[in-house]
Amino acid sequence: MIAAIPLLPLGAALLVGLFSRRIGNALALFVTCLFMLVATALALRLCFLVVRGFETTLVLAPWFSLGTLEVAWSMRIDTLSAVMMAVVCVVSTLVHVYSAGYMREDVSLPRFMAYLSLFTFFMLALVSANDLLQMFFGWEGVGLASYLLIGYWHHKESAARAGVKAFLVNRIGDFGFVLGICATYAMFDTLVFGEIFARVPDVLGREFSVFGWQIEAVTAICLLLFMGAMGKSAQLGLHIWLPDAMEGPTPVSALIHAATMVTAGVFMLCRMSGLFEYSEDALAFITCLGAATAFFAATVAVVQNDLKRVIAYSTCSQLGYMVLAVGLSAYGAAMFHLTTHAFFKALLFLAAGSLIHALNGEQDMRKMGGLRAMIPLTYLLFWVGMLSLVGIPPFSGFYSKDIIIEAAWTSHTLPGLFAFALANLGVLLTACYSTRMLVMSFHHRPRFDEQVMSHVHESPPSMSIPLLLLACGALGSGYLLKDWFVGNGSDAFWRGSIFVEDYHTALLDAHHAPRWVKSLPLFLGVLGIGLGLLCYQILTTLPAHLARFLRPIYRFLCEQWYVDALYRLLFLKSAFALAHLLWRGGDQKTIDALGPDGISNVVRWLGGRFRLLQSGYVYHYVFAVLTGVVLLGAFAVARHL
Amino acid sequence: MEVLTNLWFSLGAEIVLACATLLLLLLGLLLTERHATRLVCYLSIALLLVLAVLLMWSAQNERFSDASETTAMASLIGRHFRLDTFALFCKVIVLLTTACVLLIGQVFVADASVSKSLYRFEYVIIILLATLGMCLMVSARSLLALYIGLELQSLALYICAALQRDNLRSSEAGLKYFMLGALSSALLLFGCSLLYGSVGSIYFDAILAAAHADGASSLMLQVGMVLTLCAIAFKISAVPFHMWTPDVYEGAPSSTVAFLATASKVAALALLMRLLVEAFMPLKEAWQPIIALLALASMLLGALATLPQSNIKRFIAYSAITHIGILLIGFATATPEGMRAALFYLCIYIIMSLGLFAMLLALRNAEQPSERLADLSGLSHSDPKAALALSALMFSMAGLPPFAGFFAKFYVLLAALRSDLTWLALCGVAASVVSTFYYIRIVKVMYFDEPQEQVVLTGRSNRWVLYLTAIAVALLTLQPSTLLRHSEQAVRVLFAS
Amino acid sequence: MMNDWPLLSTIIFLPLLGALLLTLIRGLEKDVALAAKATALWVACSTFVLTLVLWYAFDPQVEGFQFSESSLWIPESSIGYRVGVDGVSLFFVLLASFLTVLCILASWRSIEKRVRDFMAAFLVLESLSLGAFLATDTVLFYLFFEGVLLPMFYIIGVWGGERRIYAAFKFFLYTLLGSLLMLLSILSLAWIGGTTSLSELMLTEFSPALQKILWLGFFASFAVKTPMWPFHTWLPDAHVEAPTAGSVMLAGLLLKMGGYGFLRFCLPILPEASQFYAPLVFALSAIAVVYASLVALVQTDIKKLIAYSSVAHMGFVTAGLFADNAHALSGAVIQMISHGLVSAALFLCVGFLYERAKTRDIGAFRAVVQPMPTYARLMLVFTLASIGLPGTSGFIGEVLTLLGVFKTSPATAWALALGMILGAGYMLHLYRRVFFGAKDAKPANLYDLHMREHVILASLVLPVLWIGLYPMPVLRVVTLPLLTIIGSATP
Amino acid sequence: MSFSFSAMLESLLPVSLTHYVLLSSTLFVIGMLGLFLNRRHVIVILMAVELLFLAASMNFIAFSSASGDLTGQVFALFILATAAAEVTIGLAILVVYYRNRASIAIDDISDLKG
Repeated sequence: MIAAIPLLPLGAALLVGLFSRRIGNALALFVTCLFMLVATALALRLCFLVVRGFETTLVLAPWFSLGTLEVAWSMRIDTLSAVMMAVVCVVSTLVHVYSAGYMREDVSLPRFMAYLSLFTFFMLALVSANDLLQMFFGWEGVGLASYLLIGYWHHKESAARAGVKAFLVNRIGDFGFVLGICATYAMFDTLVFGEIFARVPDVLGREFSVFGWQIEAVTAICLLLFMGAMGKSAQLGLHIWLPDAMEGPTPVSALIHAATMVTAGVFMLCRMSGLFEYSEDALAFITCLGAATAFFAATVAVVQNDLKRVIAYSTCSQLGYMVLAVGLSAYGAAMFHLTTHAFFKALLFLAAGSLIHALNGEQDMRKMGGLRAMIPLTYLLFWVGMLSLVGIPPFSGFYSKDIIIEAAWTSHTLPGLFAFALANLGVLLTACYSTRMLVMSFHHRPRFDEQVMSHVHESPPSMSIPLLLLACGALGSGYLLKDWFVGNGSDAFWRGSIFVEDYHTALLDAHHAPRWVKSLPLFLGVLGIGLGLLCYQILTTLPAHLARFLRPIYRFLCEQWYVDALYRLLFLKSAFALAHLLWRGGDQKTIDALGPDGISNVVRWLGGRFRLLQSGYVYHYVFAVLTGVVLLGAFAVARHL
Repeated sequence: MEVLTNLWFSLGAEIVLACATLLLLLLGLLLTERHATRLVCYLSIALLLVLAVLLMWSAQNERFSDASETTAMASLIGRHFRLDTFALFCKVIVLLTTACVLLIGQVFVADASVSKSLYRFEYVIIILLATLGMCLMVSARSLLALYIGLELQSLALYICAALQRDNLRSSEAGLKYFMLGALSSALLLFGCSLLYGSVGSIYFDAILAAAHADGASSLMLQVGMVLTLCAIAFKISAVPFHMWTPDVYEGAPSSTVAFLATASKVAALALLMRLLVEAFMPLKEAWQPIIALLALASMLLGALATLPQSNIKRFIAYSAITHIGILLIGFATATPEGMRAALFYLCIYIIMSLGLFAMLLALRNAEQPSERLADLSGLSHSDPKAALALSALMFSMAGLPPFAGFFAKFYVLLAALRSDLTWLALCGVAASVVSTFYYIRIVKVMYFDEPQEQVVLTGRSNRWVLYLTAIAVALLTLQPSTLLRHSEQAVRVLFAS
Repeated sequence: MMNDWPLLSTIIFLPLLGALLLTLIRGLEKDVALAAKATALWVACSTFVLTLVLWYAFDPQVEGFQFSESSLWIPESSIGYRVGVDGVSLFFVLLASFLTVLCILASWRSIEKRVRDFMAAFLVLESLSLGAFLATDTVLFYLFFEGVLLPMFYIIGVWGGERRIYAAFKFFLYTLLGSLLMLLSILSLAWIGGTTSLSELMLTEFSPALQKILWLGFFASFAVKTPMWPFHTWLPDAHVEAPTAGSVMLAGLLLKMGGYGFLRFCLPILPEASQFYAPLVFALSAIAVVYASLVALVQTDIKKLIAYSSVAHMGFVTAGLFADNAHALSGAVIQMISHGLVSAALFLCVGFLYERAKTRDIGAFRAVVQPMPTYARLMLVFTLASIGLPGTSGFIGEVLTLLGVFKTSPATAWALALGMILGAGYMLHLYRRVFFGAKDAKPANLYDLHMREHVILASLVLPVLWIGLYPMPVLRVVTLPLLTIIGSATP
Repeated sequence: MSFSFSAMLESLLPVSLTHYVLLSSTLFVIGMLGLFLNRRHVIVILMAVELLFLAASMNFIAFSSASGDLTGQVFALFILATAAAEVTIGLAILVVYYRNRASIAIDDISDLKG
């Protein structure tokens, strides 16, 4: 039964995918949604069982084995994976259903549904993996599904490009991941999670030499693995693909680029907690990078005009919080935020999708406005999502985000304090941009033309029902889950699926953080909302003035801190320039010119010269003969003497 | 009876050949011109074949053994000529080759568009005389015998080269060949005289004994040896004594060139081998580097100078120089193994050359005999089988497996490596890569280039020879050891003395 | 009774007999062409069936060669006709016979002139490459190894593209030079070791100094054939000019002979030298992977791009072969098999596109997915397999290689992993430019795959996914002989 | 009393084997030079060739008489005969050539080259 959870989506994907042109839209929808529903039911039941103490490792089939390397298709069922599976299944099912409405008019709907189901399969394979290689299988698989879905509208040049970009940037992360796997195998002689953790004590203290300098093996492995997580979870430096990925259909953005796939990095870090706990350096690095991401993405989100891009940067920022939490050894908090975020961010995205749907595909917030009255349900749901995102009680985001910020304070480390500062700033900014987004989209007068106006409508039930369900999640999940995930009972809840060193007490201490620490985020959130309302609702000219006044900063933010430009210059341009150089200069002008072509030219030239020796004159011939005789004779004589 | 038998086992084939040649000459004179040529030609082919069969048969005869010539030794002739396994092997090759050359030459000499002066029965007679000289060469055991054989062959060949009387190129080829050939004869004679002077005898065994005794100290002996070797190097066209080769090959009538490039090479190489082993073996230290140098120069110059050629005959000339170079690597090892490899190489080379000449002699472009490489283009269309056969020959010439040419090269290189002549083997490799280039260029011309003119092959017998040689080089791969064993037996006799 | 039947010889020479049979066909040109195609297909299929029988009868538990046939061929030099199959060669044999069938099918329409000659050349090529993989005698191996050049020379030269003559000559002479140097090494092995039998040579100890010299001879040949950087420049030219089926054989089989040669000769016979030169091989492989991947990025000809990708993939193979542990070696072998399938498939894909559009310039294509959705889908699978996506054969090869190489030389593993990024770069870049981008496809006259093409590509998808999802049947068979090569009892 | 011119000569000018060899070598060298310094007529080449043969014959005879072995002299006779044949053939070819080319200048005999 457990195996059915990932296999059902796979079956749906294969069924619908292979016969996508013969199967009708309705049947495709029916099959995928039904399979997903069953899978979700199973996953929830499993989750329930696991909470009650069930744990197992299920070997479905061998994959390959060679010596000590044994890799099997297997499922590691513990709290971590069960929670993840439940989240993935629930969100995925809702997105499946939502797509039925959203993509109704698309001609190749079966293909889309197949991709969605395929994605779900890979994601489930990832989270239920019992070893690094299967995890990598899922990891790359979701990357593939993401590539396919971003580029789903392949006639759009930008969509196709964004798909490739997403895949490639993820590959850069995978570069680290693969090497991390290799290093793990070299050090631990196994890739199975349990065995790795068991052998950590033996490996502690051993060192790698990387290009000359020594680095502690565990730290090296952790950093390499984290590089993979950076790619997938869009951390600063490898985040550049995420905003572009918004080229894909909105349900895709909700499912993949908000709720599930991007959190795979965080999940992996939690899964590997048994290893990361042993490397203070790696954890410190993770904390700093997470905090930086949280702050950076929030700043950029403030100036974006594309609705989905704002949410995308917001996702990026929230992922920063989760990673930061991992760096603080607050894995429970990370998973908590992951779960709540899955609900409210999916909600936000789908609501945004509903809005975009209503506006016939318009995504630019400058061309929206005044929708409050026209689509009130969406407006309401947007509020729910937004408040949850900002972290206003009793919405779920409040619980999960606050605990992270508190843990940052109670860790009492330098990276922790750094993270605390940036996270709080992030909260302020989050509130600002969320308000800005809401106001620009729904308030004021409409800024679109009549033709669009006539088209504006509330979404069909297939879209609004998932939205309502998600809204419930966004409302309730925080309060309901907080005791299990981060509360006093969390140890019993996680039961070894998460490992925390005894001296990493940040999360435990977080409950006893000073009162000002506890209330600071909330205060900042409210302040941010106020600021947002002030700038965009009341003094509408203020932002423009500010932008003019702080022009360099504005430009800096608009260009996303020039990270993209830097990448283009550093990697893309230089790689192509280098490639041209190697091809024309290396292959053609050097290797060929000195190698085969060069030699054959020399030989031919020599041949031509030798041919001239044959002058046709007898006395030249005689001379050659005599030269030979004299030389050989002289040789004999010289030898004789 | 005893005398006759002894005679047969020393010089019998030559005597029969000489008598028969004279009879054929008479016959030719008696008949009218038109019939004479054809008849004489077929009769001589038959004669050569019969002689070859007789020789092969006598190798099976119990009276024939390499030791049995102790009786023949006693006779005067026996001191000068010897029919041992080696001589027998080479003689059979010479006779068969000549027969084949006569056969495939028919279509060329009889072609009215070539020259009226070629199609005469004297042409056959002269070839037979040259063959006689070659037979003498391979059995020669004294300097005099060597000289007589060589001269008989050369004089006949001079005439052959200039045989196309009304053709300027032919006569120029003849003249050049004569002038340089005379020079080489003179070198040979002077060398022989020095050898005679230092040894006091003209017999190989005496030279061997003298060289054994004080060879290293006698300057005259060594200079004589060098001069003799130079003269023979001229005959086998090793660089730098090769200069006549391209010009003569190009100018002389193709039928002559076929003879020149095959039978005469066998005889000269056999002579060289016998001389080196039976007379100069103790001077190994002296001649080994000389032969190695000749090999090196021949391989490199041959390989390089072939590249720009556009005339098939000139092309063959230079490629022959390359082959001789590789073959001489075997000589340079001075071991039975190397000599065996060289002999093996020679046999395969002859087979390949015969096929090539069978094609060349039959090649007609717009009814005219063709010599341009470019004319081969389109042969794969007009005559796919011949093109296939020719490309097999070319691959074999290039020494590519699975053709016999590969094994030829294989054993030469093996012998070189065993004798620590790795540098020579490496040069051989370089040369064969370059030479492969121009062999496969012929394949390219036949198959890849757009056909420009309509070329055809005439003559059924030539076609058959072409096919047979191609099949031979392809099938020899299956069973190379028979030929290898015979070469080994032949060479072993030389080293036994 | 079946046990006495010389199965391997039958497999080797059946295609050759078929080729001879083809030359006997008489009649009108059109009839001859059809008959030749049919005959060739039948012969190739029967050979394939025979190799399947071989696989079935093969016992993976047995160490050493099976189905061995041995008879003295040239007793003077103790050269024998010795053939045998072990776990490694088994899959190359399967690959060879399988690809030949596909090639003949793929050339059904695209070859119009001299169909009979083409088919004969293909059968000869199959015969020789089967021989090379099955030979257990150094000289016999050499014979087949170099013999392969001849049919390939014709295939490129006669049925090739514009610059076919340059490409054919470059291919021929370059590889010939390498092989001749190898011949010298083989000869030296023969006279120093006193035998040409592979299994006897493996037991012979050669002095390290000698090994180092001989190794270079082998290296010259295999490095060119594989090809390793900087001996790779013949490959793009040869691929671009060769007809589709020729490219398939070139990439699927001929390149493998290089890796196979390293595996058969350098590692078991000259172990000390292999150890000694391993850093050199690592360096060249690392350069090859990065260099070729970069160069592939800027290619404008699809075939050339895939050709460069082959160089990069073979860089994985060479690095894996010399990493001296079971993982890397098995990885390298699987990578070879996988590359044989995947690059073959990619070349077939390009060929199908070329048949329709008569161009291979990437710029000439746009949004091909619209007229050719099935094609796009299949090509995507192979593109992903080429990238090494988990679940495809490419992943198993690459990851095993990486795991092994990392243990021996982490720096090389870094370069290889970098190659994985770049690989995704050029392949997806290609895929996007050709298949995506606009509503209207360019060029206009495209149509989707028809049945024959569909079957060809689909039959390649199966093994690619099969090896990717459950490689054990291959891995298990391959590992045993590899362990003997590195001289350890357990992986 | 018998008068012997040769004996007188010998007493005046003692001639040893070395002298003969020297003489023949000189002849040989002259012949060689004649071959490739001469760039005008083929006839001169024929003469030079004769000179070379002469040098060899002289060597044979000298060695023969010095060692008392008759073979050398027989050899010389053979040389005489073949040299005659050789020159005959040479002249014949020359005549043929002259008919075709109307010249026997050595510089003209260079149509075949390359």
